[in-house]
Amino acid sequence: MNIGSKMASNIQPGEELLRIENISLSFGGVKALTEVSFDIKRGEVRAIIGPNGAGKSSMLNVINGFYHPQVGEVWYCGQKRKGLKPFQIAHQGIARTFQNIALFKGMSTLDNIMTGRSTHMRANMLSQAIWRGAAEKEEIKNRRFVEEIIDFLEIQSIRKTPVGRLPYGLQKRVELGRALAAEPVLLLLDEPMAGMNVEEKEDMSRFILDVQSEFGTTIAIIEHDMGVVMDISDRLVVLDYGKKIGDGTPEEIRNNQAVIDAYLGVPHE
Amino acid sequence: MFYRQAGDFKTTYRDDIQTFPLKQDRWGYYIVLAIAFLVVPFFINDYWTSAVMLPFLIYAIAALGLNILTGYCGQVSLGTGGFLAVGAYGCYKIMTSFPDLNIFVVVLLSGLITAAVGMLFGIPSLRIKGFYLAVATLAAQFFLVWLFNKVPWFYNNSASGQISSPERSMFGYAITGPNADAPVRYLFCLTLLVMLAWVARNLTRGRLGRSWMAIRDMDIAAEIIGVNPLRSKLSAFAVSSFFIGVAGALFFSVYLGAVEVGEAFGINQSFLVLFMIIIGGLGSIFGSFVGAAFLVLVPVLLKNIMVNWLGWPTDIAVHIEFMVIGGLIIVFLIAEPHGLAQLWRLAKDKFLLWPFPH
Amino acid sequence: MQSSEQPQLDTFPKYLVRNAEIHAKRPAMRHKDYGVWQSWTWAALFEEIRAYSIGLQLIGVKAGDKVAIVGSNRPRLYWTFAAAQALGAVPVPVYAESVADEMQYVLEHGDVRFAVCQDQEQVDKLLSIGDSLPALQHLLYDEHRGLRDYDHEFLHSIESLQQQGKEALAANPQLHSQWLQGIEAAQGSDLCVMLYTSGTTGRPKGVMLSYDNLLLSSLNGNAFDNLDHKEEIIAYLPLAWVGDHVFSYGQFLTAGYCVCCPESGETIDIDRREIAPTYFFAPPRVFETLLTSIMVRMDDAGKVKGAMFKYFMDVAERCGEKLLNGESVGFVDNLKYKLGNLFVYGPLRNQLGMSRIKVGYTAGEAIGPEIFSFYRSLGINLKQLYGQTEASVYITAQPDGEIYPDTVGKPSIDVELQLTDTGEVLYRSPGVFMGYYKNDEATLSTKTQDGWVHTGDAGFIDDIGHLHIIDRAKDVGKLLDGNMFPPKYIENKLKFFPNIKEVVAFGDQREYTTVMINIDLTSVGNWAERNNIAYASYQELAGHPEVYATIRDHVDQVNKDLSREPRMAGAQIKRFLVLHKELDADDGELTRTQKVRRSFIEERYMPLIEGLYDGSTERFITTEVVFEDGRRGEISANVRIEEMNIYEHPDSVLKESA
Amino acid sequence: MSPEILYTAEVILNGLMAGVMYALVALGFVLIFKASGIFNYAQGVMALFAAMTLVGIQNGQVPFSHLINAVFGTQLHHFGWHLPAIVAILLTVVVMIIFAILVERLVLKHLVNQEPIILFMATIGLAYFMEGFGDLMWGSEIKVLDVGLPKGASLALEEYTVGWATEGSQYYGMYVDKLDMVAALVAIALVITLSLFSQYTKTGRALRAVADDHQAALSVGISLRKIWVITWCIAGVVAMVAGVMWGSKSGVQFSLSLIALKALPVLILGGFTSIPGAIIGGLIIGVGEKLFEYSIGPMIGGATENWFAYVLALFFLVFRPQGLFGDKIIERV
Repeated sequence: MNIGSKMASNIQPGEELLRIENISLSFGGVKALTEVSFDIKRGEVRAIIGPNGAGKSSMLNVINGFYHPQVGEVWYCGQKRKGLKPFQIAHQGIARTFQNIALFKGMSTLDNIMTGRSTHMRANMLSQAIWRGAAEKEEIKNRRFVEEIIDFLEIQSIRKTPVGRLPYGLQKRVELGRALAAEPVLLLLDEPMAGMNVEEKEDMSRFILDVQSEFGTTIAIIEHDMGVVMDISDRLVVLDYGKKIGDGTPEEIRNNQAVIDAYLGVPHE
Repeated sequence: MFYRQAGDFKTTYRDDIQTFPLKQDRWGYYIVLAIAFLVVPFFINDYWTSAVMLPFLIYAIAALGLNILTGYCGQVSLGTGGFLAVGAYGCYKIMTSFPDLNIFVVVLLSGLITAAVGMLFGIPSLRIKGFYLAVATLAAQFFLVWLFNKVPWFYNNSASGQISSPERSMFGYAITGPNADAPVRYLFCLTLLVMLAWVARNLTRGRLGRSWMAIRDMDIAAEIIGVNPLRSKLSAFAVSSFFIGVAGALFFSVYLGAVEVGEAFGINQSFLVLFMIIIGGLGSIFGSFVGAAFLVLVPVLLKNIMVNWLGWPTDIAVHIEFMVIGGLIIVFLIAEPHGLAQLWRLAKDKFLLWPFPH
Repeated sequence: MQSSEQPQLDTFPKYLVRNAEIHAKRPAMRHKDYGVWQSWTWAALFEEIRAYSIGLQLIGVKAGDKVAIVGSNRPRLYWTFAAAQALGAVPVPVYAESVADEMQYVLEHGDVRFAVCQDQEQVDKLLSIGDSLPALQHLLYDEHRGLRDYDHEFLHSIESLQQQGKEALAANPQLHSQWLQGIEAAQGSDLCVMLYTSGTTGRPKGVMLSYDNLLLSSLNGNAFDNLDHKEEIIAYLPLAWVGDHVFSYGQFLTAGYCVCCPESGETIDIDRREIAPTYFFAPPRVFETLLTSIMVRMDDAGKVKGAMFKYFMDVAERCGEKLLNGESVGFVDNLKYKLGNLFVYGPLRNQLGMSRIKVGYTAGEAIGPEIFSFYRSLGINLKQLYGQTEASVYITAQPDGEIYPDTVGKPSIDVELQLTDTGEVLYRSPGVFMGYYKNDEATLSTKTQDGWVHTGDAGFIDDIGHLHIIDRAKDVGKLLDGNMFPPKYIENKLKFFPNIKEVVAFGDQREYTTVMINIDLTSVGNWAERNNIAYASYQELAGHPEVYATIRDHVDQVNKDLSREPRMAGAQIKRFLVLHKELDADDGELTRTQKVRRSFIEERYMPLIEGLYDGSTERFITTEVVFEDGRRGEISANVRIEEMNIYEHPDSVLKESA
Repeated sequence: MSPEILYTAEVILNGLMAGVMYALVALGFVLIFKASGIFNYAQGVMALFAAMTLVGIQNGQVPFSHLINAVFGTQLHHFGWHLPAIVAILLTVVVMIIFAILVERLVLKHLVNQEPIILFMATIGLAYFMEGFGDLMWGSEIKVLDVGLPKGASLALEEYTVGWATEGSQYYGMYVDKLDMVAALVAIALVITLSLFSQYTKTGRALRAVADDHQAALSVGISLRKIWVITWCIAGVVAMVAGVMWGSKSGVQFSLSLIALKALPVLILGGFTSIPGAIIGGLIIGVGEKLFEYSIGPMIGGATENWFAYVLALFFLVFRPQGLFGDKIIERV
């Protein structure tokens, strides 16, 4: 059991897994997020939506510790987060994909996903240098797990292909695989369906829902396609100009005047 | 064309991740090893040993080391000469302080010392990238060379400022010193090279290697998915410097026997090893070998043609050598940035797909 | 030479028990799963199947029960055969691609009580028709993905059943011997399996085969080609098809060889190359597709390589087959072939995963002579056989050294042949089926009292004893002028051109022969690309004038060929058209085994057929189509019709000029 | 004033002068980096090459004479003329322009869109090639470069300052090389010319546009390749100026290209894109290493100038990776 699953072990589905409290983030005077608060419950699909430049990606970057907000707190598994580095947060069970695919271009599909598995591997350098024994055993054990993900995402035929050669849609899938390999408690998806056609979007939605049901993973997703978002998410947060303007079920969001205004482009005061 | 991979299937992950998954490659590797260990020692003479074989073996170790840092982890270093010097002077100090210590152990200890120094100079890599880091590693190069030049303790106060290697033997055979025989020196270096290549392969195929490549390909994403950048980079510096330190120790003790730091470990050594991995192939163990062989052989070949055959003065040969090597670097970066190893891979792919073109 | 040696081995489960003893450590089955070839030895396989079988017993499977198997080539699905048979139950494999109503008919008609599915897709399909299948009690599945949240009262994973079986065995050691006793109690005359024939017309019929039928056929097949426990084969054809049942189950158990299941449909080519089977079966379609892809890939080769390939392929064409047949070709040619083997044939066999093939078979339909020769000239021992579900496969096969592209070989071991006046082929053999399930009428009309079975195929036996098949007996028709009209014969001749994928010929009770042609998108598309011909759709490409010109050449060639054969000269093609859409199983135009549904097509494309006979040069047509996702739509087009030259038969020309 | 203070002042002054030299080389780096994003490691060798060419042309040396003699057994060495400095300088400029064009044609054109580190390594290869080429063309012996610049101590300054010291102390006045002063003047002139060029000429404006935004510049029809040639020409001329200064001071030899390496730490301090940064960085390094050598050097064996600049840059990088004038880097994913 790694740190992440241990931390989350006494959080039941439906209980609060992560809480964003009063977060403000700015870059040299430019405000990216202003006093944003919301929570993510274990087991749900939580969407973060909003027009371009609303601060959605910044929000994800705060959640996985890449950005450090000037004001506000992040609570994860009932603990207040203090000065953690992104990789430590990854070890706590938060994995993510990126808006612009951030795969390791020089490596194969398999190696990319295996890298995502790093948080579960701990053979030391000496045993890795010797290989036979502990390191090999650990490698094989984790390879088996990664193969299950490859099977799950139906990417067997590209297992050993360098990712740079793959078409866009498949790269997105490999990136999801890399995040899944960490067996995350909380999975952050940054526009997983951007640039996909209808069919690919359907596939991806199916994978996301399957991830939720098969592994019980909590998912936070940024996505532009409203139809898809409304379909697959349990609750949504709406951001506009770095501020939260809506929070609730798809039904509530559909009827929220502020959200409608933001999307219709009513001038901002 | 000559590959027959049909029927060569894997039933375990262990088979699947082995170094040479193709049966024919595996046999090729065994044959090369057998020739290197069992045939070559009986046929080499002093000229071949000192002009080609030892430089090749030792530079191959250094290139492996630099390739781990630069090719796998993406951190360009111009401090190789300095680290070679650390290995050499470390070796000298240990040899003279503990005369009874086995030379093999001495060489490995020199590597460990260099690893520690390398990690120290690797610390800036946490903050800086790319050629900023390359410039920072120049500090290691110049500082270390200066250090070994100016602090007499390092050369045991010898009048010439040189260090020279005392005789040390293993199993009754002299490995270092003037009485060491060519085949013995060759075998000693070969054994170390094979061992270290095996270690390099093991480190690069597992978690550590993947974390290095992840840092190289996209450091931010790597950190976000859980790769500890501090550990990855410093381990790359440590392992890389260990290899280079061993190479430096061998360079001094087995190959040259006596060195003067500015001459033997100047900035040109840093470039030479960097060129080896560029021409050989960044991020490829095989490439380190080919690159070292290539840049050891090209000057020998040029010299033989121009000086011995055409009878030109040596300095002209040296100038042309510079031009050829510089030109080759540019040609490789333009035509095949992944070096000879990539050409080999492409050729192999062609053979694997034969008769199909793609 | 078969059963007399080991008379006690008269069922497949008994062979399983034997193999677990004599081949215990040898590989029995492999499955590319999770990236490597997961392997089972015979001993391990035995334990898996035993646990599975006992698990089945626990949920109530008993002698006589029908157990449907729905899915592709997965080890656990193959185990289901033995696990069910060990309990006296009868496995009923079903085509996994069948749509729900097709499946519903089979399951209902077969009185299926248990169904074993590969995955969620199949489970969903069965659940959707579950209400109309009162007999169906339990559903089993192999892959758990997506099924976690399903109600598991009547749904079980095979793994969990095996676990239960293992626990039961551990709790009650008696169970093992009881189970073995059950196996011993069965006998050769028992019903072994029910295979539903896909049937080009009407509802599928359940062919009942006994152990004796399949065992003897398998043993004869092994003897005919010297197959033993060292063979490795790759299982990739539908489980419900008798061929796969004999190759991947019957011969697997009787010879004790190793069956390998591919990772997925997409990876079959890679998987075949990895395994390099020693015994291989494929319908002509597979060989054709492979050849097309070889040629397409070689088209992109550089000049030197392309020339080398062509040169050595010419050498192979000249002497490859002769060498394979053991004839001598002269020193120089022999040397050239050896060189070719080094540079082209060997690597090519290696790429195709055919470098270890001891014997390969093609059957089911006629194979293009040049396709057949191509593989043989590479040194692959490809042969033809003629078989039927009702015969437990083997009716005739080509013995080594007697290989001809246009025959289907000599009668197999223990098979007798006979031809009726109308040319229909009849056979009698130990493999002859017990009867059609719940369809005595059909049984009686197919199988005579003294055991002769009507194949429904017309053919003739030549002077060296080889059988030639012309067509379905009932399909051989007559033109209005009294000339013979063998549609399939004509269709096959056209289909041997790589550009032509499918052909439907018309002519029975009509004035002359006409054909509707489907072009091959891969091959023609490639040609178009090379010639800078832009096209947006199949329809556009099919209607392109240059494509028409090419196809016209092909038809002309066939007419020339036909004119040379006295009995066929009258059947030359007078008019043809290139169809605007691909014939598709989803639209009901092809069967699941990709055979043309003639009568359906005749009805569907009535306007076009009228056009073929009323002299018009163009016809408009609208057809309903089913898209991949199940939605329906319509496509329409103006289809052009062209007129062909008719050649005189050479004899008649001679006569006239004389 | 005590002599210590005066000595220190002298060290600082000399450091400033050396710094001007570093800044001159760094200027070439900055120009190329701004216009093409290439970190031109060969800048130092370009200075060496320019200086060699200048000496060779001035003295009427036969290019490749060693090679020609070796191949054909001839005894060529000199054409026998001696050109005026100004003519030689102009001819050298022509050579550097031809060189810039060749570099663009043969190297850069093929490396468009490569990662910066690849380009950097390519320039290392270029440096190697040029070093061999220069030596082959002009011979590798140390050459004396004399274009008529004043040399030696500035007596005027010495005399002027000798009286500053406290009465009775042993002080002979401040020592500053006249050449260094000239170099400083030339550097100032060069910077002014360059800024005028980039302010008031069309080409200069295009250069700045490219430096600001490659894509935008391309989209308004500025030819990147032309810009590259021009920048490399200018960098070549700057290299020649630096080469002339250094060469006049300490002879034309290989160490010149090594000294030019010191421009790298200068750039790290000053930032890669800022001309004032390059100058200030150069001055800091110059003063710093002279002061360090003066105050600490004797205690640790001297010759600290070899590494001081790099170690300073190293520490600097760790604490302020963006350089003195750079903006804080905001990383994005």
